[in-house]
Amino acid sequence: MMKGPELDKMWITMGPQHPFSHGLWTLRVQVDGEIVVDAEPEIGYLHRGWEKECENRIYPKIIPMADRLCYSASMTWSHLYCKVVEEALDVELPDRARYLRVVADEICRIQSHLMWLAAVGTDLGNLTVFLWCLREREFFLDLNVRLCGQRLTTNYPRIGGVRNDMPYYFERDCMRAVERFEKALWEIIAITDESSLFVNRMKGTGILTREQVANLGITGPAMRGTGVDFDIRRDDPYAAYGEIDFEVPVLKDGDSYSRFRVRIEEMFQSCEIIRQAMAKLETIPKTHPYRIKVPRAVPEGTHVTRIEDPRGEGLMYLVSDGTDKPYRLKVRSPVFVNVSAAKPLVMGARVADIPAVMAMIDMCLGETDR
Amino acid sequence: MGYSGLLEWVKFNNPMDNAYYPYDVYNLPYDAGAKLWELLGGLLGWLINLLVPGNRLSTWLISDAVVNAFAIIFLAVILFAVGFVVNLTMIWEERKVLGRMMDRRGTKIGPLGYFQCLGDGLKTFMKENVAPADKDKKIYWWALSLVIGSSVLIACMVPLSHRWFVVDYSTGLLLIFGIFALAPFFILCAGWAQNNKYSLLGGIRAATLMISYEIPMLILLASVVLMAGSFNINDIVNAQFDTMWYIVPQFIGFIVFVVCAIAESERVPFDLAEAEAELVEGWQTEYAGMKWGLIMLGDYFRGYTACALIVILYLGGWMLPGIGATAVPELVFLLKIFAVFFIFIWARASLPRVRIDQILNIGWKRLMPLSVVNLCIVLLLKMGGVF
Amino acid sequence: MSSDAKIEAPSYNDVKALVATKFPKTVSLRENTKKNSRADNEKRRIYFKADRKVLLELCTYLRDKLNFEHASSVTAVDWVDHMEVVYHLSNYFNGMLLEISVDVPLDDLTVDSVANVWGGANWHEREAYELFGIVFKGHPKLERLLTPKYYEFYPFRKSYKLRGQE
Amino acid sequence: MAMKYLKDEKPRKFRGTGVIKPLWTVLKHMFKTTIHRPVTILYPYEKEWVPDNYRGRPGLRFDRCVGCGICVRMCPTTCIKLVDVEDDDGNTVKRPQVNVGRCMMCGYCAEYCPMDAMTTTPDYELAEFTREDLVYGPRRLHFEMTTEMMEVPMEEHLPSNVAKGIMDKPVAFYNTDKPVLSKEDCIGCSKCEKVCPTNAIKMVVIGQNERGRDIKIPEIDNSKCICCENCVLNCPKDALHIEEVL
Repeated sequence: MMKGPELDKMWITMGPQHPFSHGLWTLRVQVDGEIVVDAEPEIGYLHRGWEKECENRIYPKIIPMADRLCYSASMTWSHLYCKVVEEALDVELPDRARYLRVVADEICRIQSHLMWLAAVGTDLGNLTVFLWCLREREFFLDLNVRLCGQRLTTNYPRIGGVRNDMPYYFERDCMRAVERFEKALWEIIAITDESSLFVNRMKGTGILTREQVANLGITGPAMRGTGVDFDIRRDDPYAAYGEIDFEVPVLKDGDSYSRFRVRIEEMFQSCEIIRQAMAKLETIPKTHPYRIKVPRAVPEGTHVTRIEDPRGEGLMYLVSDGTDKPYRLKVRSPVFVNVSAAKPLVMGARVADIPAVMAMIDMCLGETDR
Repeated sequence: MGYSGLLEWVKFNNPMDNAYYPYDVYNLPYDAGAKLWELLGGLLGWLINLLVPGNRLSTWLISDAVVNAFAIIFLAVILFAVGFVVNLTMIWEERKVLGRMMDRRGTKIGPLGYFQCLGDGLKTFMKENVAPADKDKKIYWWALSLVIGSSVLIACMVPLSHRWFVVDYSTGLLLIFGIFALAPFFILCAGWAQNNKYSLLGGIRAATLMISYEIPMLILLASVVLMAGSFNINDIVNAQFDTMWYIVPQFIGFIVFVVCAIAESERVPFDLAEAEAELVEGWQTEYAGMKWGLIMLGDYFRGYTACALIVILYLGGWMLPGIGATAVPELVFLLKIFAVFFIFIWARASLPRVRIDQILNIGWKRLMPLSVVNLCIVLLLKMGGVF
Repeated sequence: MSSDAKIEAPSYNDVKALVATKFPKTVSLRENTKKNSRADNEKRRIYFKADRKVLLELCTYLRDKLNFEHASSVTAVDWVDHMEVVYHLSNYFNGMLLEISVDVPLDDLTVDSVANVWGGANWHEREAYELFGIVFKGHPKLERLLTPKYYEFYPFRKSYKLRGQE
Repeated sequence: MAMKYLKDEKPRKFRGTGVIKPLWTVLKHMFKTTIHRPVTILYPYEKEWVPDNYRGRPGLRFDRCVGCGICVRMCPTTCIKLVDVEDDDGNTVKRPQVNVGRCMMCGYCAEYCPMDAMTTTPDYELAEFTREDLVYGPRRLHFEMTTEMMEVPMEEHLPSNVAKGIMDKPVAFYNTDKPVLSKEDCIGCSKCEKVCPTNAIKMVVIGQNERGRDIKIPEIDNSKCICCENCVLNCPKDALHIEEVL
C-alpha cells in the first residue's frame, strides 16, 4: 500500500516571535491534532560570542559583561565570574564580602523567581499573577538599587570582594522587604496554588523520571522537582552558604506542578537565608574589609567553579595564561542544557501545555546563546 | 390622491394610531423614527407625485406598513448605538476594574480614562490593512463579516425595557440564542480560511467549545422558560416581578449560566480559541488592523448580549423588586448589565485559562449534570405549585 | 573493594585509586595546588588528563560504577599547537566535580562522543563542534547550533581574529 | 530550618470549589487598592525616588579632573574619549567626553577615578533626537547636585594588612601602586615627563655621557603619582612598570 504524506500531523513553529517564548528562540513542534508527537528546539538568535569577547578584555571589565548574561539573574553570573577569577588568583574573601554576596545572591534569586512566576501567570493566561509578582519584585529591585545603584545590571561583585558596603539602613529596608514579601507571597499562592484551575493546568504535564533528568543534565528547580536532591549551595558550598542553615526543597513527582512548588519554597528559603545572613553581618564590625586588593594578572592554569544560579547549575571554566586577560572562559549555562531537553519534556503534551511546561524551565536567552 | 400641499403628505400622525404599532405604551424612539420617515417619505412621495400624479408608489411610501418598518429599523439602529456606547463603557469598566484588581490604575486618557477606547478605535482605523496572500479569499472576508454581523445583530435584538425593543415575538429568546450559537461556525470557517496553523487550531477549539457549552445553556434556558411559562422576554421579566428573581430558586442555574456565558462570549478563563500564550491570537491571528478592531467590538457585543441574557433570565430584567419598572427602566437594565459584567471581569482577573480537555470535562461532567439538576428543581417547584 | 560494584558516593581517594587501577597508563591525575580554597571544596575537585582512545570507556566507567550521573559541561580549548576537550562531570551524592581533559592533535580533530553516555552533553558537543571544529564521532546530530547553518569557519579558534585584536 | 510552604500537605477536600479562594483573594485585593490607591506611579508626571548612589549617566567635576585617562582605559564599552577643551584659564587641556549612547552605566569611571572627578549621577532620562546629541562633552557632563555618595570611593584592603589583622585601613590602587624605573633600559627621552598629568615625573640629570651630553632619568614623586600608567604605556623602551602592592 502506498503511504501518502502524513497529513494528520503538522509542524508548528513556535517562536522566535511567539508569546510563549520568553526571548528569542524557536520550538518547532509536530502535532497530531492537539497532541505533540515531536519537538525540536532551535536557539542561536542571540549568539554574541560572549566567551570570545572576554578573551579581549582585562579581568575587571568582564564583570559588567557577566551581568548581561541574564537580565534577571545578573548578580549570580557576575558572582560566578568573580568566583572563578578568585579561585584562579587563590585569594580568600573577607567575611563581610562573603555574607554580602550571599545577601545579594538571594535578593537576586527571589527577584528572578518572581519574574518566573510572573511569566507562568501569563503563560497560563492569568495576568493578575504577572502584575502582583512584578509588584513584589519591585521591592527587591529597590533593594538592588540601594545596594549597588542599578536595578538589573548590578555590577556589584568585584574580584576580591564586593563593590561597596551596605548603605545606611539597608538592614532595615531588607528586613522590611523580606517580611512584606513573605506575606504577599501567600496571597500570590492563594491565586495560583489554591486555584484548582491553575493546578490542573500543571499537574501531570512534562513528566520526567529521575534517571532521565540526571542523564539529560537538567539542573536547578526543574531537577529538584524530579527527586534529585542536589543543591550546590548546600553540597558544594561557596561564599558563606556553608555557615547558613537552610532546607533544599525536593519533590518526587517530576511534573510541572512539583517544579512550581519547589520554586515557591525556594523563595521562602531565600528569605530565611537573607535573614540569617543579615543577622550575621551585624556581628561583623562595619570597619572590616569587604574588598581586598588583587593582582591584575592571573597566574597560569585552568580553573573551574560552579554556583547555584536561580535556573540551575552555572559553571565557569577559566584558562589563564599569566596575562591580565583570560585565555579562554567557558560558561556553562543551565538553561542551555535545560532547553535541550525540550523534546522529552513536551512529548505527549497538548499544545496548550507547551507554555506551561516550558515556563518551568524559566527561559533566559542571554545566557543560553551567550 | 390629487395634487395638493406638502402638509397633506407630511402629516406627523400619532404613531400609536399606526395599524402595525407593536407596543402597548408610547415609545419615544419609535415615534422619532416614524416622524423621521414621515418627513423623508412624505417629501419623497410628494415629489414623485408632482412628477407622476396619482401613482401608487407615493401612497405606499407613506403607508402605515412602511412607516412601521422604517421606525423599527431606526429603533434597531438606536439600540445598536446604545449597545455601542454600553460596549465602550464595558471596555472602560473592564480596564478600570481589572486595573484595581491587579494593583494598577487602568486607563488614564480623558475623564477617568473613558476616552481610551475611542483612541484605540481610532488607532485600529489608522492601521494598515494586512491580509495573508494565500488566504481563501471569499471565506476570509465573509466569515469575518458574519462573525461581526451576527454579534451586532443579537446586540440589536436585546430589549432594553418593555418599551424599547425590536422583536416581540413569542420566540424572541430562541431567536437570540439561535444567532448566538451561529458564531462558532463562522469562527471555524475564519480559522480555516486564513491558511495559518494557529488560526486553524483556534477555529477548531471554538467549535469544540460550542458543542460543550450550548447544551447546558439551552437546558438552563428551558428551565427558566418552564418556570415563567413563556418564551417571550417581556413575559419572563414580568413573571419574575410577580414572584421573585429566578436567581433565588435557580441559584445553581445562575452559576452554571454565568460559566456558560463566559465560555460563549469567549472571555478569559475559557478563551481557548484565542489563547494568546500558545496560539498567538487564535483564529484572529491574521485579521489585522480595523478587522481585528471590529472583531474585538463584536466580542464585546457578545459579552453584552450574554450579560443581558443573564439579567433577563435571572435578575429580573428591567424591573426592580417591589418597585416595578421605574421611570427609566432602561437605565436599571444597563446598570444590572454592568454589575453582571463585573462578574466576568472578576473571573478574568482571578482565574487562569483552562485547557481544552479540561474544558470539555467541565462542560460535560460538571455543568451538564448541574443544569439537569437545576431543571429538576424547577420541575419540582412547578409541580409543587410554588410558581 | 571490588571494582565492579557501583559506588554511590565515591570519595576523592576512591576515585583516584579506582581510576588508577582501571586505567593505569592512559589516565593521569593532576593534583590541585591551591592553598586558600577551602579544604572541603578541595576534596570535591579531581583533575584527570586522559588519552582520547580510552575516553568513552572511562566515561562509561565513571557513570556506571562511580555514579557520575551528570555531565556539567563539555568544552574545548584552542592551544594553537593542539586542541583540548574538557569534560566536567559531577556526582549528585557528594557534590564532587571531576574534570577530564583530552588532548586532540590538530591533524586529526576527532574525539569519541559522550552524547550517548550523558544526554546533557549533546548540545555542548554540538557547540564545541561549531565553534572549534572538533568532530565528535558517534554524535547523533552533529550540526551547527548557535551559528547559522551556512557558516564555514570556527569562530572561537585563536586563528579567528576579532576586530581590534592583533 | 523547616520548610514553610511544602510542610502542610493539606488534601483539598472539595475539589470543584478550588476557584473560591482565588476569587475571594482578588476581590479583597480590589477593595484594598480602591481604598489605598494602586502602587503604580504615573511615570512622566510622578518620578520615583532614586538613591544618591544610583548609576545614571556619568558626571564630571571639571575642576577636579586632571585628564589622566584612567576612565578611558577602564570603560568596558570604550565610550569615553579624551578631547581638548579650554579650561577656565584659557589653557587647552584634555578632559573626558562620554558617548552616552554607548554607555552602559557600569560606574567604573567613577569608581576608578583617582581624583573623584568622574561621578555617577541619578540622571537617567537621556533621550535625544540625534545620536550626536548623545555625546556629552566635558562641560555638559557636569551635574549640578553632585553629592559625596556619587563619587563611589574605592576601598580595598591589602591582603597583607588583612593577614596581619589590620582591618580598618582601606586603600585604593592609585595610592599604593607606583611606577618603577629600571634604569638600564631608560634612554632619557623624557616622554614620561610630558605625558604625566600630575607633573609627578621630573627629569633629573645624573651624569654626562662620553660625548658630554646630560644623562637624564625620570624621578617620580610618589606623593603626586596617581598610578594612571600613562608613563608606562608611553615609554618607548618599556623601562617603566607598575609595581603592585598587595
